[in-house]
Amino acid sequence: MDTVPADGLLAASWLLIALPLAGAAVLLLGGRRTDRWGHLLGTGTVVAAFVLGLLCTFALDGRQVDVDLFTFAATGSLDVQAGLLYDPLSAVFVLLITGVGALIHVYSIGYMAHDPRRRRFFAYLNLFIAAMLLLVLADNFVALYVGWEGVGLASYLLIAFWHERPSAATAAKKAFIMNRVGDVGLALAIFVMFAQLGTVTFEGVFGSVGVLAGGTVTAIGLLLLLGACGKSGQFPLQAWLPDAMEGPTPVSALIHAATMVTAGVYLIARSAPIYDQTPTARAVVLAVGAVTLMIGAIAGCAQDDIKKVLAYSTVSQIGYMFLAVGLGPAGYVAALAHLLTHGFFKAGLFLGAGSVMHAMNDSVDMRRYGGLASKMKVTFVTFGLGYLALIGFPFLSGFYSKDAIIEAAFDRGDGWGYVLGAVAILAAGLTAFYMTRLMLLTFGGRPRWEDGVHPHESPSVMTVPMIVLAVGSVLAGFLLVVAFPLEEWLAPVFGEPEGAEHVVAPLVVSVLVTLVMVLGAGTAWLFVGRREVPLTAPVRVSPVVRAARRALYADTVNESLFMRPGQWLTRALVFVDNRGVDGAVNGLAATLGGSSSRLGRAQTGFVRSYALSMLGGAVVVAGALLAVTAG
Amino acid sequence: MNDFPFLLTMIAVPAVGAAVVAALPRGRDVLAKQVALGVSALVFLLAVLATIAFDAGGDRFQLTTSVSWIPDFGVDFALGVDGIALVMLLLIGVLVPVVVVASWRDTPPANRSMSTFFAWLLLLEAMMVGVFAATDVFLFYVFFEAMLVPMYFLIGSFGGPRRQYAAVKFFLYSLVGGLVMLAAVIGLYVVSSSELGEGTFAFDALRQIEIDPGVQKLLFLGFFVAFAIKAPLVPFHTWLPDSGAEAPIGGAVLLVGVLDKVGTFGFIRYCLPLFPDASRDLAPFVLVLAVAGILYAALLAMGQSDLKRWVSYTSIAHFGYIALGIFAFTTEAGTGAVLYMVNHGIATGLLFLIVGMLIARGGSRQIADYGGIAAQAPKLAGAFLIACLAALALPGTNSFVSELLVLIGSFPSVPVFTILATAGIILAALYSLLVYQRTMHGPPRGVLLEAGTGPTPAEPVGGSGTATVTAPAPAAARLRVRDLSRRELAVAGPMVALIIALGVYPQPLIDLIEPAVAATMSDIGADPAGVQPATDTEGTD
Amino acid sequence: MSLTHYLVLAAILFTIGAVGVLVRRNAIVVFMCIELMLNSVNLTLVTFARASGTLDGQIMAFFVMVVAAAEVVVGLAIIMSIYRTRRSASVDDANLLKY
Amino acid sequence: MLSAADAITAPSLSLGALAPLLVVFGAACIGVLVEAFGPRERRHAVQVAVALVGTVGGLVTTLLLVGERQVTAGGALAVDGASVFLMATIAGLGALSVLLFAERSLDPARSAFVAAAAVPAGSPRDRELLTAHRVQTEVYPLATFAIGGMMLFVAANDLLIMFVALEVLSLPLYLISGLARRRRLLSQEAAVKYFLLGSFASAFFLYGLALVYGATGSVRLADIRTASAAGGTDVLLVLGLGLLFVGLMFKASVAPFHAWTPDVYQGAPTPVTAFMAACTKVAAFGAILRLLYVAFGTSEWTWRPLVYGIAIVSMVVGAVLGLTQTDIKRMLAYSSIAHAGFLLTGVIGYGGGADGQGTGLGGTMFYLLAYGLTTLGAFAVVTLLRDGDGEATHLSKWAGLARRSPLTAAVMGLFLLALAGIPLTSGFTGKFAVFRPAIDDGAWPLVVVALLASAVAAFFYLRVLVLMYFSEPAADGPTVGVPGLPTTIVLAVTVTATVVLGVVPGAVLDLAEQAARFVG
Repeated sequence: MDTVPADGLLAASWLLIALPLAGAAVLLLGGRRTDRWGHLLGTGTVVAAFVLGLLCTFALDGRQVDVDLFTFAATGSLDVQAGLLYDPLSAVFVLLITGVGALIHVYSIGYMAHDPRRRRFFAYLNLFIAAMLLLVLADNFVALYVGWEGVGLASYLLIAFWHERPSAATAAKKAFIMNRVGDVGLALAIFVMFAQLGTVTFEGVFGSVGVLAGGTVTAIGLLLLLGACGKSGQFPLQAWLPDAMEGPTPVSALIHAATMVTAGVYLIARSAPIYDQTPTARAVVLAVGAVTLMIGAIAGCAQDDIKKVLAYSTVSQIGYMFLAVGLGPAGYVAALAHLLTHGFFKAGLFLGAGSVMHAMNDSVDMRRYGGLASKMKVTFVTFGLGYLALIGFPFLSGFYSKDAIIEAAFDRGDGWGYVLGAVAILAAGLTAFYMTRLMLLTFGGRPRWEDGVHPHESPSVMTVPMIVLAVGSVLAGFLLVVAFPLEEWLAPVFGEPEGAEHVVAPLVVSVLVTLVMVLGAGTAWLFVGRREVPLTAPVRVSPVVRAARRALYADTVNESLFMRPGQWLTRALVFVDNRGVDGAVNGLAATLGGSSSRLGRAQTGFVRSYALSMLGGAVVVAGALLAVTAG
Repeated sequence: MNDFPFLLTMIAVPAVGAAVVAALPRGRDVLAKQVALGVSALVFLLAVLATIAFDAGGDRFQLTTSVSWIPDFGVDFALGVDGIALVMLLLIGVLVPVVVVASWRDTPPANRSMSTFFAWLLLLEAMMVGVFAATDVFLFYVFFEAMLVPMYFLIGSFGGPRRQYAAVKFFLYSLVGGLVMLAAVIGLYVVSSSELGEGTFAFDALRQIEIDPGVQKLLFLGFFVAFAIKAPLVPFHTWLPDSGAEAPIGGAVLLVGVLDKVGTFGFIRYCLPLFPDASRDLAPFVLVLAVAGILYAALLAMGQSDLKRWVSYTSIAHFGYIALGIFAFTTEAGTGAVLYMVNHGIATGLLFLIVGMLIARGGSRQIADYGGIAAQAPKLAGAFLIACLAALALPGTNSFVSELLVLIGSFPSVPVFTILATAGIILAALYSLLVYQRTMHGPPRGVLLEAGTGPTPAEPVGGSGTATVTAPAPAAARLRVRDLSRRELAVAGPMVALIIALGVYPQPLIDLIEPAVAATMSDIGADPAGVQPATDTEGTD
Repeated sequence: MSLTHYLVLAAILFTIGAVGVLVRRNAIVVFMCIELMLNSVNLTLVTFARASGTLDGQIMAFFVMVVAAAEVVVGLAIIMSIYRTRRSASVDDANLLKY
Repeated sequence: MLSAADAITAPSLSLGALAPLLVVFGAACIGVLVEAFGPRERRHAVQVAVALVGTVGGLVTTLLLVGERQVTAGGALAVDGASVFLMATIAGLGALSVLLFAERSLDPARSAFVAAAAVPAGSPRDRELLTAHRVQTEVYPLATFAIGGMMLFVAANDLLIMFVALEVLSLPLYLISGLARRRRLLSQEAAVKYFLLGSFASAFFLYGLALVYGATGSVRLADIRTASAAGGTDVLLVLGLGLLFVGLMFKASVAPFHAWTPDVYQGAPTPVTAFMAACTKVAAFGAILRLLYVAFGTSEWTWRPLVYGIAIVSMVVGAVLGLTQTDIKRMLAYSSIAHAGFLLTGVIGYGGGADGQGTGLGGTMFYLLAYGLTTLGAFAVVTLLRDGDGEATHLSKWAGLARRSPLTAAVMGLFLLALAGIPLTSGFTGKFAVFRPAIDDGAWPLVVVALLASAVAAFFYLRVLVLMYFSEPAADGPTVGVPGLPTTIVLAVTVTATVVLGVVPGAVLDLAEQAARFVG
């Protein structure tokens, strides 16, 4: 990896982070004064950042540019610089983050219009954008870690935005804690790098990682993976992501669908030089991806909360991306392509869901939806396009990106390749099932609305972003895979694409996937399309469904394995500390006091007993002296 | 201006100020406050000037002053600072004025006058400056013990309901430690007199002499016990929750922010350079205490139902990190540990101050008595959140930098302990956010609830922190809580600013600290240049 | 009779005196026992003087007698005053001060 | 057998060296004459004047002897650094005690001493005398005799003189501890106990003297030294040492010979208690040091373990028993027992220096001075708190004193911190001065024990502080008397000394170290 110092416009790329950060600062410190125009400022900074990002990207032309800012912390042999690395990979992310981010800011103007705390909402969004950009622009692991936890904070603040709701507050805490578990992995990975290589910069680490022993590299890989799992809601740390839907819907769209949760993919892709050294770690990545994408898909099938369905679908889609990066060089580009397309259509879907909830008085229960197609045409169309893109309808974006991943899986050639491919295809079917179910429940059938609900189309400030994203989700795949191949753009990072000979012909894969998709969609129609939808979830259902509803008991496991024992341990320790440690000290004091009063009894007040004690003492003294001299 | 006796002035000014304030007639509390504020501000100014006069690249000890004090004992009244002591003086300079302002509206207990409070406060400041600035072990010891008296009166006269118990406990714990240390101090003197012909207490002279390993162990333990009680390390810690809980907020801030740092300061200033062999031999034992403390105290913090006890336990956990950094024997970790001492002073200081403001509003120390405050007091909640984030060492706050340096510097030398300590950051997140959620989030409830608008506050569940959350109040429920006043903003604002500033650009402090730490490392025979990459192709871990 | 006998006798007397202090209640008697101890010392001194053939010991005995006489004066005064108040010379009655 | 051939040769007497003793004893004799012939109404003033002149004169004449090193009066008296320092200390503390005796404005009846000791307590006459302003003044000559005896005690270079001095200092003390004006029963009881046990102890001392004489054929310390150097294991000699030691430790109130201390300290008139606590301790330890270092210095190994053990016992007993006391005088008594233990720690630090140079001697003497002044001051404060029947010595009465009279509380607080050995007070310097030689001599375990003991002891000093400062005043609290000039002087001197010896002890330490010499 050979970088060149920044020049011209790129030297100012730190403004990308500074702009939204400044926005956040102004909004938070400005107080009520900024209430009237706060949201405009917030949106403005992000739009500006997007424009700047575009210009920087054009100015890049395949170089890897290093921007040195200032010394963050240097002591001993440790030297942490605050520096940015602007290369094709980060450029892609910058555009995704600022682009989708800008759209969602616009959308939020409408969505949060009536919230008394809208100003703070935009402040937090800006904070997130800044942190996320730092995450993808950092040129060393510590700076990346700073952004990494920064987005965690933003996510915490936004999930808990309606903190009067205990559920929201708890979800936010849960998200932060489970992310912290991942962060420990990332931190330890950084420590190992420093201990072994004496540096934490991408350039330094990737340059010298080759000299390390296999075991060490694998350890680094696995620790990084732990971090990635935490941030991206991958198994075994996936449980927080669905709960995170407690946040306002734009947040779900931006943070918990399009950008932050894909940071894990970015981390692994960015650390490609490390993973290239360690097949073991890659295999684990594969496994995690495969397992997660199944868990997500299965859980998604049984949810009645529209946002929960989309959340599990996100879990599952990111599982695809992990699977892809797990495949190594063959998969990185595919993963990133899917990451981008997913960014478009999943953001679009969430915005659509938000629009629907707006219409339904913020109800998220799909069993009380139905027949909205006619009432909310724009939402229906945009949502529909996003849906098609997601399930991989031919020639929409999902079709290209997902197929690429499945092909890559097969291209492993070995048995595992087939297994993974099969899993991926099966999950594609499930995806089609639960998304179709969602569509039918929401837009199809006849209304099952609660009283006093009068659906209406959302204002244009909300619909426009939805339309843009819908267009994106239709075209992105074609553009990225066929028109302007992402492979070539990313070549400076992942090396020139070598035309891998396919084990299974792409056409076969595509046909197979499409068939499975149709099958899944059809099944969904059989289940919900034809019959009457009960207003409350049926109780007497098969264990499979029950398990799916409980998301395969992830929370149950966490609670019984960590939470309860933890609480028990805490209580026990509090007891130990008060009674044991402190009790020992107070006990000592008490003992002294007791012996004092007991000894005091010897002071009887009788002259003759005093005389006796003296005589005794004299005898002892004489005896002692004689003993010493004698022996 | 290098020859200006900064340190002497920094001791004399608050001492005189204390005398003046104490001499003020009863009822002149306002004047007392103003004098106290002026004096502490002056000390801050002096600290800043001293920092300017200090040359980071220069001699180990600078701004030195020395006059013979007790010739028969070979004791000099010798003052001087290296980077480590200097940053602590800066911390004192910052915290005391803040504390004065924070205590501005405090009302003293029955027939006590606030002027007494401020007199003790200033005297305490003088002692604290002395203890960090002393370069003569005897002088250090004298300040170390004398420091107890003002704090004893601060807790005992102005503290909470169980202040008598807390004050005596604090005093006796520290005194026991101090007396054991006294034995070691005398022992050190005797050794020096046998080594150098005539005994001395001068730190620089003592640093040179070779001490027999066995004796070193004994002397090390003598010092260590005192510092471990002061710091405090588990299991010598149980006095801190009591003192922290009962002390007035101002006292608590200085107690945890500065006083306890004398312990960790003692580790790196005295234990390591004076007894290098013993330090190396006994390091594992210390590290066990440190890491055990990190996890144990963190879990205990989660179990607290009392806000001030909670803060105290979080501090105990943080002291574990500092000790880890010091006894990892690398420049990075050592620098991190010293930086941690400063940052922790600021972060926990803010935490205590905010908690104090909360208690001032609700009149209760029980976590369970508060809830849903963020909705109505966003500034208060925001400051509290920042304090909590600093407590869990979130990047962007000052604590992150120090924690990173400590951990990344310790990992190469003591990987296992570091891994355990790193796991501690999960617990840190837990105990911080748990309390933040309980007090700030959720529906309005607790003692601040406006009469009739909601249910009565939950009775706090003793010991176990699982406070019974009251049923959400009806929508009409509102809290009787005003947001931060101008004065309170003047208290919290600077602290928040420092937390962010030092979190983004800590390098200046690091540059101050590193040379002293590097010197210490060479004293104990570690490579002052820092960790050398292992790059072993055999694959460690 | 060898000198040792005198020394032993003196030791016995001393012990008797000491034991007397422990067992007798009447302050006067206790005091007399103490006097007995002093006189046993006198015997010892004189014996040793005899043994070493110098006069010092015997002179010392005189010193002791004088001191003992002074002690008697002071002691009887004190005992007298307390006896007048309490109408009892038993040392066991005087134990208001204890613990 | 004395033959006419030997003419009597008068021993050489250096009057200069004897001057202090002559002055003090002279003053005492004059006092007796005044008592006998002086007109009653002016007697008090005169007696005070005489006693002060005597003690101060003794102090001055002692200071004139600085630097003297000689044995005089036929080897009976040693005038050396140590004895000069200690004699000066005793004379000074004695003068202060006399001032305490002379306080007239605290007790409504204008004196702490009974009007007529002969009148039975509780009798109608006694009750009427109680309020009468009549005072009796025999306490002054008695005290002066005691002071003289103490000075002689520390200068005695000869066991017999030591014994005589012991009696001269004890007998007056027995008497004056029975002279309390109020609570006379307690006072008399204290006198009886002190007298019986004291004479019991001196009987031991005397028997020890006899045995040593038998073993060495002499009672001169120098001769004993040579003898013990030769035959350190001679049973008679060792037994003698033991018994002598018992007698001295009784006076120094070292456990297990301390039993009398709490009772007598509590019962005696507070000024007398102060006098005993300060001066008797100095005298007793002066004698112990001289006996152990000069007479038995060469056979240190015989007594070292014993002193080691007894020091620990004394510290522990004093510290632990003090914890549960409810009477401040009793509490201070136990504290003095603990301090005796700390002093023995200094005695342990005998580096084997023949004439006491470079040993614990200097430190111990400094400790004696510091402790004497502090404890004297503490008892002086005790005399200030009064309620219906005299002094309010029960601790509960001290609650909230800081609120009633901040100055009194502050002064008492200072003394308590000094007794606890907190730095910047004389107590800390003293502790350091005695612990250093001990550690130097390898006795660091003893020092650690001592430090832990002082931590325990600190608890009961703290308890008083807590009462005075952190507790609310009791409703029926005592009144804080306004001290007259004498007590004020005492308090001023002791407070100043406590602070000065804590903050800038250099000069005095130097003095003590210079003075730390014995003539062998």
